[in-house]
Amino acid sequence: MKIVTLLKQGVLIVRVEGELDMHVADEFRKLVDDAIDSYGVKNVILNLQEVSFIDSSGLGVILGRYKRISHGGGKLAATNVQPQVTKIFELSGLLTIIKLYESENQALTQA
Amino acid sequence: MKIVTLLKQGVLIVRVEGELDMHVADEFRKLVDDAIDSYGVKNVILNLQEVSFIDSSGLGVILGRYKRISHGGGKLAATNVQPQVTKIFELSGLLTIIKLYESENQALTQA
Amino acid sequence: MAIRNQVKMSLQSLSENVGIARVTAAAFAAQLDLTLNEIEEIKVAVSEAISNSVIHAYGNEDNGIIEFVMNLYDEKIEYIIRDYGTGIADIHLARQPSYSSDPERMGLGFVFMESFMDELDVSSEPDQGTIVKMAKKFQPGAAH
Amino acid sequence: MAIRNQVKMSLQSLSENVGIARVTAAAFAAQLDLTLNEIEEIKVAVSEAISNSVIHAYGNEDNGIIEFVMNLYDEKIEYIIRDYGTGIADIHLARQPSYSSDPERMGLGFVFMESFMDELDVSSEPDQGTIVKMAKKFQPGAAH
Ligand SMILES: Nc1ncnc2c1ncn2[C@@H]1O[C@H](COP(=O)(O)OP(=O)(O)O)[C@@H](O)[C@H]1O
Ligand SMILES: Nc1ncnc2c1ncn2[C@@H]1O[C@H](COP(=O)(O)OP(=O)(O)O)[C@@H](O)[C@H]1O
Repeated sequence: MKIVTLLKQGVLIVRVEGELDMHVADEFRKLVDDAIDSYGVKNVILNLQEVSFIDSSGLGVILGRYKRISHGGGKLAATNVQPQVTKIFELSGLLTIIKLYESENQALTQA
Repeated sequence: MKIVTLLKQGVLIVRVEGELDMHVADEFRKLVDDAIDSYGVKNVILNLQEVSFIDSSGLGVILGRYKRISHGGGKLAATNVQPQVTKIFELSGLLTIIKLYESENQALTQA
Repeated sequence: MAIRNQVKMSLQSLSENVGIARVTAAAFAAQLDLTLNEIEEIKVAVSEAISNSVIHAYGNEDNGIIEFVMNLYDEKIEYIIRDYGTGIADIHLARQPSYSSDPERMGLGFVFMESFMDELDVSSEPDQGTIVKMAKKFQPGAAH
Repeated sequence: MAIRNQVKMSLQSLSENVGIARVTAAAFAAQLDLTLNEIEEIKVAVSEAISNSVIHAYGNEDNGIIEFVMNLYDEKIEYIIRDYGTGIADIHLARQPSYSSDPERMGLGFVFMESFMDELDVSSEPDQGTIVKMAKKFQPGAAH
């Protein structure tokens, strides 16, 4: 798994690449939490374009980030989500709390 | 493995897709031999653009086609060969008898 | 029903091996003309079962053994995941959506296995271990 | 040298399983920061060894068993392929470039195993079977 973080219009963008399963869950959590702390932001966009696989361990760590962010009054969105990942989001009920957008810019303007 | 055969300027073009190992070797042999018979051609170009893997079983069946074709006075060329496949061709010594070209058209004009 | 192909694996309970099992499960399924979507479903279901053995059965200790058997029949493809870990005291409870013994986890593993496969059978004995058996049916003739 | 990860497989001697073994070998190697080229080399070497068991050891009969063990050490990754088939009477001869007992084949299997791996060890007993052990070394610290 690889992660790139950057700031766009005051929002933290996290671009993820790889398979989001239990093997990478801890690292993912740490990298995202560190980025939130060091940039000092409230809102986060996960760009999942290069995430080809997710299971309930991957969902769990995304839900954990959602809880942390919403606790601080922020919002979490996901963009560029591949169909098989969207299906997992749907089935899990996560779509009721995390909105999906087609692109980072769409998320930035509409979120 | 998938194979598409067509005729270009009297030469049989065989476009191969998949992994050329012992599992597909028999089928590959049969499909190419049938195409040579039904088109009644002497010269054959193998387009290997979509061949991502080859081992000695795959080489063996290509060498077998070479022998058959050259026996009838024809030539065999390969085009669009991926680097890892080129390496296997090199190591095997097959490059001394089968020429590689960058494209079907290059093979048609230069062979 | 005769087994047409069988591949057995034995894996250490390391998180690295979840992905290796998933890839092998997909390669085993690739003998059939399944859709990409069906292959993805198999990958998720297998990932959940193997992850459960690593996390719950062996509590993330890396010296547990997970046995993973893949069977191809005429009309179904079957995956059996077996561990020799803690076991599950109440299987009915464990299979409830959102139930997890770990507050950090979502309790969706069995939900995904059930949604993505056509058959799911769980048997377990506390302190002996757990066997998860799941299968996907397909049209006969889908084999390459 | 301590084993850091081990995956064992048991495969029927079916040509389908050559590709499955290859994919699993590559997934096992993906724990390391190897180059794509090195992964390709491992795939070819494993493909040759498993094909040999299917073709030579079991004469394309599908009821032979091939055991395939993958070991990860600190500085090398090892693949062991074992069958219980015909065995090799003269290993030295068998390993000669271009030697094949089958006129239709190229006799390049052992050549590729040797070129693509850093260690190759073959032991065999006629009618008992064959063990091929091969390893690729890497820089310590290449593990993810
Ligand atoms: N192989 C196993 N060994 C022991 N307990 C298990 C095993 N698989 C599942 N369980 C138990 O069943 C519960 C539900 O599993 P699951 O639906 O996969 O959700 P989760 O993994 O998120 O907890 C787990 O929390 C655990 O208590
Ligand atoms: N697992 C095996 N069991 C029995 N014989 C084998 C085995 N592997 C190799 N051999 C013998 O060694 C010879 C050389 O093998 P190899 O270099 O792979 O070439 P090829 O497979 O093209 O014959 C084979 O022709 C065969 O006689």
